[in-house]
Amino acid sequence: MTNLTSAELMIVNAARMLQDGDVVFVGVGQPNLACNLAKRTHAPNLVMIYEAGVIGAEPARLPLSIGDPTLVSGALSVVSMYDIFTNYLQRGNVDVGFLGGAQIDKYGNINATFIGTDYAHPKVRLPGSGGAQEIAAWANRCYIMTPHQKRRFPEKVDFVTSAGTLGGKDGREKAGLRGKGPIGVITDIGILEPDPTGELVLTALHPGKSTEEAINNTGWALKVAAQLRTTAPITEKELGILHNELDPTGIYLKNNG
Amino acid sequence: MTNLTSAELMIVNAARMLQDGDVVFVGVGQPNLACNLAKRTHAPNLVMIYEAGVIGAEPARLPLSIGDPTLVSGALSVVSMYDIFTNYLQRGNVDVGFLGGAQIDKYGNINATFIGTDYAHPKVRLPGSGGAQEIAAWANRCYIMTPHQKRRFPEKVDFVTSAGTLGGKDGREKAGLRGKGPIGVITDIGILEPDPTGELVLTALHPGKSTEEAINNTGWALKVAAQLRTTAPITEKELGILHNELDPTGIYLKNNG
Amino acid sequence: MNKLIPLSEAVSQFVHDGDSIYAAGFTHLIPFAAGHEIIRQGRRNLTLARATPDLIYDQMVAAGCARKVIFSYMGNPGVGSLRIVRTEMEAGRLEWEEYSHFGMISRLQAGAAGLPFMPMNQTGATDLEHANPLIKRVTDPYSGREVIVVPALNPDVAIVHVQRADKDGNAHLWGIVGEQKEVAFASKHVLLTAEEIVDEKVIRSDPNRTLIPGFIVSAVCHVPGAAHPSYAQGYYDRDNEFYLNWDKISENPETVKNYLDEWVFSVKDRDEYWQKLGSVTHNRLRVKARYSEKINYGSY
Amino acid sequence: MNKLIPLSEAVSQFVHDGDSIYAAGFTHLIPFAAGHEIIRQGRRNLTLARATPDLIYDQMVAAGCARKVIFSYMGNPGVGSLRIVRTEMEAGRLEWEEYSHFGMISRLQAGAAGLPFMPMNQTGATDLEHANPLIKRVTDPYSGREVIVVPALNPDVAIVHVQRADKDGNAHLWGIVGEQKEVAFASKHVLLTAEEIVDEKVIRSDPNRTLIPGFIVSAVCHVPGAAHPSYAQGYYDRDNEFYLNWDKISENPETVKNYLDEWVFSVKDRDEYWQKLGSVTHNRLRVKARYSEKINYGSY
Repeated sequence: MTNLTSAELMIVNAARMLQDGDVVFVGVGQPNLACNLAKRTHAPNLVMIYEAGVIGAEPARLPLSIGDPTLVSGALSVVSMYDIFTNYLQRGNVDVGFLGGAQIDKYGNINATFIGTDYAHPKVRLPGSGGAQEIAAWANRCYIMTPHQKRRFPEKVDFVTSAGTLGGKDGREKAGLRGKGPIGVITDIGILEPDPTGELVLTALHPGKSTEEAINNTGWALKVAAQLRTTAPITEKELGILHNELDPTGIYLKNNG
Repeated sequence: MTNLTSAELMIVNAARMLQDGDVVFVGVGQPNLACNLAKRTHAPNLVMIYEAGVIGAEPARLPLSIGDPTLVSGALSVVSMYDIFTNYLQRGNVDVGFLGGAQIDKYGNINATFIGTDYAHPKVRLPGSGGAQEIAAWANRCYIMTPHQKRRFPEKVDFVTSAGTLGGKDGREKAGLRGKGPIGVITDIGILEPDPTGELVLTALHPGKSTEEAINNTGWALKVAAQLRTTAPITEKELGILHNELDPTGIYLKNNG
Repeated sequence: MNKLIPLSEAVSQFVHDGDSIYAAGFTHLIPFAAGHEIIRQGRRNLTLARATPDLIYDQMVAAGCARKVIFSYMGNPGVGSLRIVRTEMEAGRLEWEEYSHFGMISRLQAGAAGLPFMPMNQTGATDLEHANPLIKRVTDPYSGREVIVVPALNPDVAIVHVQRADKDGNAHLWGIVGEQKEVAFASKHVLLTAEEIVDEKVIRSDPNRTLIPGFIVSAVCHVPGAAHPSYAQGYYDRDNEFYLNWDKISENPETVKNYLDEWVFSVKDRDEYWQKLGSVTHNRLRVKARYSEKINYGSY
Repeated sequence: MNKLIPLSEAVSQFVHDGDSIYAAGFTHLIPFAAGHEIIRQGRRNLTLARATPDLIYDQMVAAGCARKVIFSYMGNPGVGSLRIVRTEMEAGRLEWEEYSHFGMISRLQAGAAGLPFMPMNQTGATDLEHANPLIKRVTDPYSGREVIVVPALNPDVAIVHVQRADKDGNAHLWGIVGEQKEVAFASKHVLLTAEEIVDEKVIRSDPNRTLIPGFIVSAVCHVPGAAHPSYAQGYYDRDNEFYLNWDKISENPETVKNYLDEWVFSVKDRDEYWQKLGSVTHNRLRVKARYSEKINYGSY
């Protein structure tokens, strides 16, 4: 199983972290593919919800945006944005959230707001939070899918759009957050997970990847877990579903970022 | 036009206070009849809304309760109770509210909670606020329909379920209330309205009724307005609509209290 | 996940002595069948919350199920006094906690939203605030003025009757939807009864109509007629006659006992109750159809 | 009351220089026709609020209508950067005020409800709170913990596109109903555009579907196709191709100017715009029907 793309590695490994019955706050693109892959393999009862207000979507085509009409037709429920963020997310009815951003730091803080030193005068202005600030705080657990690149993994983000581990479980509880926060960062090299202090450490490598690769592509002194795992090889079945059923034209599969 | 019932006098005079286009928070019984009468005479564009969440009802029969299914079928809109109290009432989209209770005092405060001296040990326990506390505060103007009886008009109510004039316009503004409060009390003797200090004074008598009757049936020293009006006689047309169309079996018309 | 079980099993599994209950429905869809089943199973020391206790709580209080009521309008809607709850309150045998309708529904909205409280504007009527220490104030940091706040209400069990649901508990409701959605999201468990159990396809044909998603539901029970003497919009009428009758029945402890014996304890379930109502009542409550215009979601 | 007038008249009457505007719709039903009419009429110094500025505000900012944007996600949804708004922000030529989606929608909810603020639970991410002084804290009097609060947003004008409305402005919406209801109730004026103007009977056949009552609406305009390149569930598809194209068009001020000249200034109204799109695009966006199951309200 050589020549896997970054997208394939991340999507399949993210899919495997989802459990049957999970209620997942889905983003478009790779998270959407991961959810649909899980639903067609080990998690048939996974419920996909979208910040646009769609619950239990069964999209007939690959949606370009989280507000695509294919998500609505045949969904279980459609509700207002206020309801999604209150009754669903804040109330604790969302098991899993996916997060992403331009920068992710040592403690899982994510920056999707701006690059630079002064908020009022951004060097590069990014889109901003959208739903991310609340998803990171209130979904029971969060995953991040990102290519493993040094510029994406600084020691400290320029702006905290969504909160990371806050020093681990106690820190988040003290801050009054209901969810566990970013408990897995899935990259194209391996998987980072928070240690008890909340610092992201390398806990798994994909087959054929090395600890050095991971360390060299991380902006802080990345620690390696005592019991470093190797992720299970990606199967032909998983790849088949991805390429033949979910993204036949390869819109998100060929995209490495 | 002799032998008018208390109900007829109050309903017709209340109907006349409604303006075309008014959005009215309707109760069942006499207020419902007053609204329907106004709609069929001078206020065809009156919009009836109910605390159960119904907007623009066109009931095909006389509803027994404010949640009657006849209010729903063919209504313009049906919304949740939270929306009715927030988006409609608190936001200022309700022009008129009707209020009622066991006691109404000199300053238009209403008691619908209990008779006695100790809330925890009521002599007579009444139903309580329902929507009244907020209707009295936030509808642009409120009317009260009540038989003119001394026990219903004490100098001071045992419990303020809904606020009255609070010393007039300034008092309500100072308390942060958006509506004008109870601006008219329609009884079977005449009409009481607040003077600039917020005290309810006699401003009109129905034909054939006397100032003495009003004073003798009021629990405080009722003042009479300098320019005491006489209400216009009730017409055959008004009575015809009430008896032939709106309440043919006389459920609310024969009720004197 | 299939959550379809008999109502007796759902009550036995999810309603416990000492629980706080919210039987939802403002006039409409009041879940009488579940209330009667709770009486039959002899639950005790319940806290019964409802904006309007209505006949359902009058009966449950009469049957000795309740320790406390939480309410905002304690009357027999359209008729007058709610005699049993009132008598027990006046006699000091029943605890209570009181709000305005808006206060009550704000508590549920906070509970559903996962918020600790909800703000409400001032009303100038402060007596209830003094009588109920759970009603508090907070200063609006923008204007410096005070707003009223009420705490979240999160009942142990929501009981919600709906027109149609699939076996997983995804539910369509229409007509007066008072506080059903808020109660369902606010509560720890949701016990659903439904006039009809439909295929998931029916639910998915109109997702905007789904107010309650199956994954927050603990049990789904197929109970036609469950709302009588309340009503189910499009299915049967409100039994106003019974609401008037109850005013007489509830005047006297003896007639109340007889009513409970005959209509609750001596019937096995709602099917038997419905048959016992008889064809005259069935005909009186029958409703002619009046359909909504369809809408097009489009096939994408 | 009949409020049906042409869109040009509605914009001329209700949208003024310096106004704050909220063009509603989360991906769905974005009122592009009204946005283009505002550009054609040359409004200036507007404050443009939207959770996602989307292409509609990118175009209005490009045309010089705006002084300020208020937003929570400034991207081209599903594509990437929203180039014009971003460039103007980076260049310091456009003021902005920023929230999370939940903060933005909470501001609208407070505005709609007539409340001064809405509470939100803490998120542990405090940088935005420090960057935006309108985000404040209040102490929950029940737990003693702090909650985050945002102030009510009450725009001068809400622009809302709906699938069907009657001439009085009573409106049915379905599919994604993001923040349309909240925006309508929060704003001082509501300018409604509709795919179809229907008889009041159609609205009254399904009152639970009516999210906006006519009496809060200032003007109703019959504008089929008003949402393109966004979409109207059941009427036409989202023009994803155009969303991708805009990414190219908006790279260069010259091509943006040409786009506005050709598609906004040189067309009289939305009818002409729709004809100009041509049959290939019409066919691409056409949608096959998929109807909801009807429901029975009953004739009472």
